[in-house]
Amino acid sequence: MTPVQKTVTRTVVVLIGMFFFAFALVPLYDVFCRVTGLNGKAANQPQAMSNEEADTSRYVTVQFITRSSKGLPWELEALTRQVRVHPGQPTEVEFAFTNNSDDDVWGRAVPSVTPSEASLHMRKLTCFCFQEQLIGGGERIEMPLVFQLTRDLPEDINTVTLVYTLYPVDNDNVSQQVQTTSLEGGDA
Amino acid sequence: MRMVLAWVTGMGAAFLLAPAVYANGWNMPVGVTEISQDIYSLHMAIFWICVVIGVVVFAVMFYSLFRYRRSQGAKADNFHENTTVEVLWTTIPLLILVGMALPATATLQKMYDPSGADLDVMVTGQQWRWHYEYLDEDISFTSSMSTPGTQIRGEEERADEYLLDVDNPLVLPVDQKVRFLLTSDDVIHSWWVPDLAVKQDAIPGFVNENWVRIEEPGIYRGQCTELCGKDHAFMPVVVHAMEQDDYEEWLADRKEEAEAEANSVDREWEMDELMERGEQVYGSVCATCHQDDGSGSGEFPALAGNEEMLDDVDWHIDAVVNGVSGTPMAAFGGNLNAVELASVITYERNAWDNDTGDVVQPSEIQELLE
Amino acid sequence: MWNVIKSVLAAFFGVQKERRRQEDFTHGEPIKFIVVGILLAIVLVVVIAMIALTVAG
Amino acid sequence: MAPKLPPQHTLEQSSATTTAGQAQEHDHHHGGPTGIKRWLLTTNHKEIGTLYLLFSLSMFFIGGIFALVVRAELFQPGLQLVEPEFFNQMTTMHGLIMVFGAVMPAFVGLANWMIPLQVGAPDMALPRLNNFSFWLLPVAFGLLLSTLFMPGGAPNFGWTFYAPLSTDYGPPSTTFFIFSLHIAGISSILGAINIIATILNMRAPGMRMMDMPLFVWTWLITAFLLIAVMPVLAGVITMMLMDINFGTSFFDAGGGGDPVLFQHLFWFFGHPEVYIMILPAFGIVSAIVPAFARKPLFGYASMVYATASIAILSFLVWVHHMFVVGLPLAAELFFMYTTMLIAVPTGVKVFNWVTTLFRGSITFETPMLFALAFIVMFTIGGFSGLMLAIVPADFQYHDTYFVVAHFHYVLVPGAVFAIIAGAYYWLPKWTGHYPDERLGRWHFWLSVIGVNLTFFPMHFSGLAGMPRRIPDYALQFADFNMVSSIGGFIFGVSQLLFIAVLIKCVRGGEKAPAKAWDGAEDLEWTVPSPAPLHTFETPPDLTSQAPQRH
Repeated sequence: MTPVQKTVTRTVVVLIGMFFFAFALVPLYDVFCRVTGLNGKAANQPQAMSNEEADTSRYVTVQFITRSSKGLPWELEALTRQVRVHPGQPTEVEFAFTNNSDDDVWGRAVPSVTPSEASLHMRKLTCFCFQEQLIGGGERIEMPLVFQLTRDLPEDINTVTLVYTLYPVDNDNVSQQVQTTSLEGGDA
Repeated sequence: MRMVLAWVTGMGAAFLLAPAVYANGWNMPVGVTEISQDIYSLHMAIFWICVVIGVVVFAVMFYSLFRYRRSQGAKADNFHENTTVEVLWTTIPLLILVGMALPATATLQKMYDPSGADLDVMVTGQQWRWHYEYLDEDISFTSSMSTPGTQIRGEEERADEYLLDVDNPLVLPVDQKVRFLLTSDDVIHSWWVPDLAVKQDAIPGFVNENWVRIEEPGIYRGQCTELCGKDHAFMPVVVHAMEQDDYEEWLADRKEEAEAEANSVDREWEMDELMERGEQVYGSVCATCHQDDGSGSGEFPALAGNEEMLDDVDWHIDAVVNGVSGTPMAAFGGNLNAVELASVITYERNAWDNDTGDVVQPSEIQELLE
Repeated sequence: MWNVIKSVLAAFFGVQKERRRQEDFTHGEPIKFIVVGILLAIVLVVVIAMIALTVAG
Repeated sequence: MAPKLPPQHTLEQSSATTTAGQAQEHDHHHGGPTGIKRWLLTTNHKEIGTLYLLFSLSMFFIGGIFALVVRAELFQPGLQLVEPEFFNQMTTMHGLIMVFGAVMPAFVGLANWMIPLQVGAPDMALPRLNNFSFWLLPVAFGLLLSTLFMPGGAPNFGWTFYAPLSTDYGPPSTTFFIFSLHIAGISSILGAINIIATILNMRAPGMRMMDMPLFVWTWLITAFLLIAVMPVLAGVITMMLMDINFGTSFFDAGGGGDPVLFQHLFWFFGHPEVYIMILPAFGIVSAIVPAFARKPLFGYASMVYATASIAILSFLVWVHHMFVVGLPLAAELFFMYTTMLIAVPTGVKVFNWVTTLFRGSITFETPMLFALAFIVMFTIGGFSGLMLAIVPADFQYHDTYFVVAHFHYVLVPGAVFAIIAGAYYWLPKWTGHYPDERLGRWHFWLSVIGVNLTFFPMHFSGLAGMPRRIPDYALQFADFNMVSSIGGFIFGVSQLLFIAVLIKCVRGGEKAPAKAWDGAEDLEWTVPSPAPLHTFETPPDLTSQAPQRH
């Protein structure tokens, strides 16, 4: 190899590396967000309850906000608008999904936590937000959220807001999901 | 020579003008919150540091240009290195930077104060209006620009608040910590009021937090600052800050109105009433896309003479309440109440020679919403 | 090795005595300078990140 | 950073072998095609350089016309000339064309012309690739401009094309826009590979890295930046393409994606891109200032170090474009500190130029005028950049005209003035004639007045609260905007003088000797003016010479 060829080969290797690095950044960013709580991204997997005693010395207010989106004829309602909890204490709240249309429709609720630092300390044991849901035409379903704020929640945080935004799920994507989620999703 | 003189006069004029400019209110507003005042001081401090550095550097530069002209017989020296000078001009800027970073850090820490708020307001950006929801008060409304198209097209004289006025301003109490939760229904918007020094992106699917404690009653105006499509220039923010008593009075009125409207859902509405209310709602919510005369624009279909809509009342109601997927048409079921929805649908079915004669009653819509 | 680190630090700072620089460019192996440079860049990032995290509490 | 130093003997060997290879090709070339075919198929670095420069000049005017449409609409409040949709297309196309079509190709053109001459090489290392990478550009920008005539119009989401405005809400032409950016990106990448290969392998025997002119140095570092970030841009727009056409949801919250991720990826490319557009300008100014001060550049080594550290820091500051997206305190602080750090090496450069002037023997020919204006106005842009780095203050400045003023100060009297200065400086070498000094001065003064009238008031309108990218504005911004628009037209029209200077200079004028400027020292001034098609076919031997720069 001539020196020029050597240089070119090396540069091209770096180039290709950088192209794939850009794609690698997508999962890396996701992991980074979940580890640091950046962006208020909440976990998308059920977490184990951490066995710690509730810190009865303080209360934290947890607010629940629900938002609908265009293209999904659903309504989501937090049956409890806000609760006051001790850090460490597992709590269950109910949400009601209503499908206002006559057809069965797939959708999902995407969570966001603010302040974003709190998302690290919000453990969800059960949540409808982990997967797509199917709701029959005109049906109303209640689904629980069981969560726990860990005791190491920073002292100065005394309000945590959890927002769920409904999004339609593309029919094409659903067809592959049907076998896996229709059972739990549909009848939950 | 002439060139150097011109430069010197130019730069001199610029520096002399700077204070005049700032006295004439061309500067960043001082604002009405502690944070905005801190930011203003920070801004002025950095500005003057930059001016001083600029004066020193440019003075040396213009002195050299003037003094060492070849036309005046200057002979070039040959030096090209001096470790002492180089160490100095690396170290001194570093120290100045540390000096700037300290107050900036302190202000920033103050802004990230997570302590509890007295009032929570959810701010939702929508193409091209803002939706406000008082979380603890069960009040929500949409705030759209009220400057008429005739002023924009220059057919009418422009008002003082041209482009900066809305139908429903956000009303906030003074001396209370108000927390904003910001999000968006479509693209990224950014909610900004310069006097409050709050600028925060509203991102679809995510929630951002910010807060303000306004010190003086008044009307504060701002605009969306993130490019959000064609009417980006036309989604102003207006905050009306009131004393606590006035705020509570406003709140009570607002609730009463909402209650009255809620109670009126069950009664039979007259066509005229619905048309009147509908025109109002249409102007504030629908007209940015479908135009005042229902003629539509670009990807937004005309409503005047729209057969799909006029032939099928149920389709029309569904489109307004739940949106039309695959199009920019948003779902208004969550934003507008039954009366507003019924009246705007009635209005659309009868305005601009649509004349279907259809009357959609609020009670029908209410049933649908439940 | 210490000399390499000193030279790279000097380069980070942007100032280096002419005589030292001549030495570096006549005797040093470039790869050493590059590796030390990258390592020191990482150290710089970590230091700033630590400061930011400490200040943010 | 420590530069790579190939041992002396391999260096000589390598340049010997490559020149042999080149010579063969040149023989072939002499009997080659003529007329249009000659320009289409040329592999000569000077001809390709000329093509790049002419392409960039035409893009500069097209992008300039778009800017004037914007300024004309903003002359008064209200909507007079264009609809908001078209206004957004104009701001978007202006940004894209100026960044990717005017500034970057101009620097590549200058590199093509001057780097082989400055390092004593007969041509670029990969002449055929060079031809290919140029001809990709007209294709890319032809495609981009054609979107203006497509249904739904051209891209209208700003040159930063934030998702979801560009993905879910973009016009149908977005796919073509992505494709054209891909092609332009490939062109830049190939150009960068070629430049790196030339600089590393084809220097004249005896020229060490630390002997290279600063234009070569800054371009070497720029080329590395291009290699590192253009693939990231390619990745981002590929993800966009997939989101739009193949149902993925990288940037769509509804499908588990994140619109903010788009901004992180974009600015991870975008911030180094900003330096790609300014580092070669530093190199040009560092050549011109010593030449007209007749004194060696002060602090050559620290200039190289400063360029390298700016390049490294440019990878650590991208978040300063997105301070208001909602980030944790620690992130805001980290990126504020790193951004402020960039002021140090940038300041060092300005101090070095000023000190070069000190006790020189200075004359004020047109290239020097533009270079001096660069130093002053780039520094002003640097100051506003420093102000923007202060996070709390940035909350007020962000996305206002203050930002527009800032980046136009670094890009117009910054990058563009440096390119123009470089053109005036090297025109005698390209054409064999001096550019008309009188016209040049007119061009200079009108440009300086135009630029400052256009962009200085933008600081005020921004501070007073005018957001970016709006076709209509509140009444208190009217005066500033009127001044800006008048300035914009003065600047735009005065660039026609530049065309006049170029045509006049090609056709005739005062004959220039090989060393056209008496203070100019680099290798390009040892070949005749105009530079013959083939230069340095026998590389100049610099081993015996005393080191050039110390």
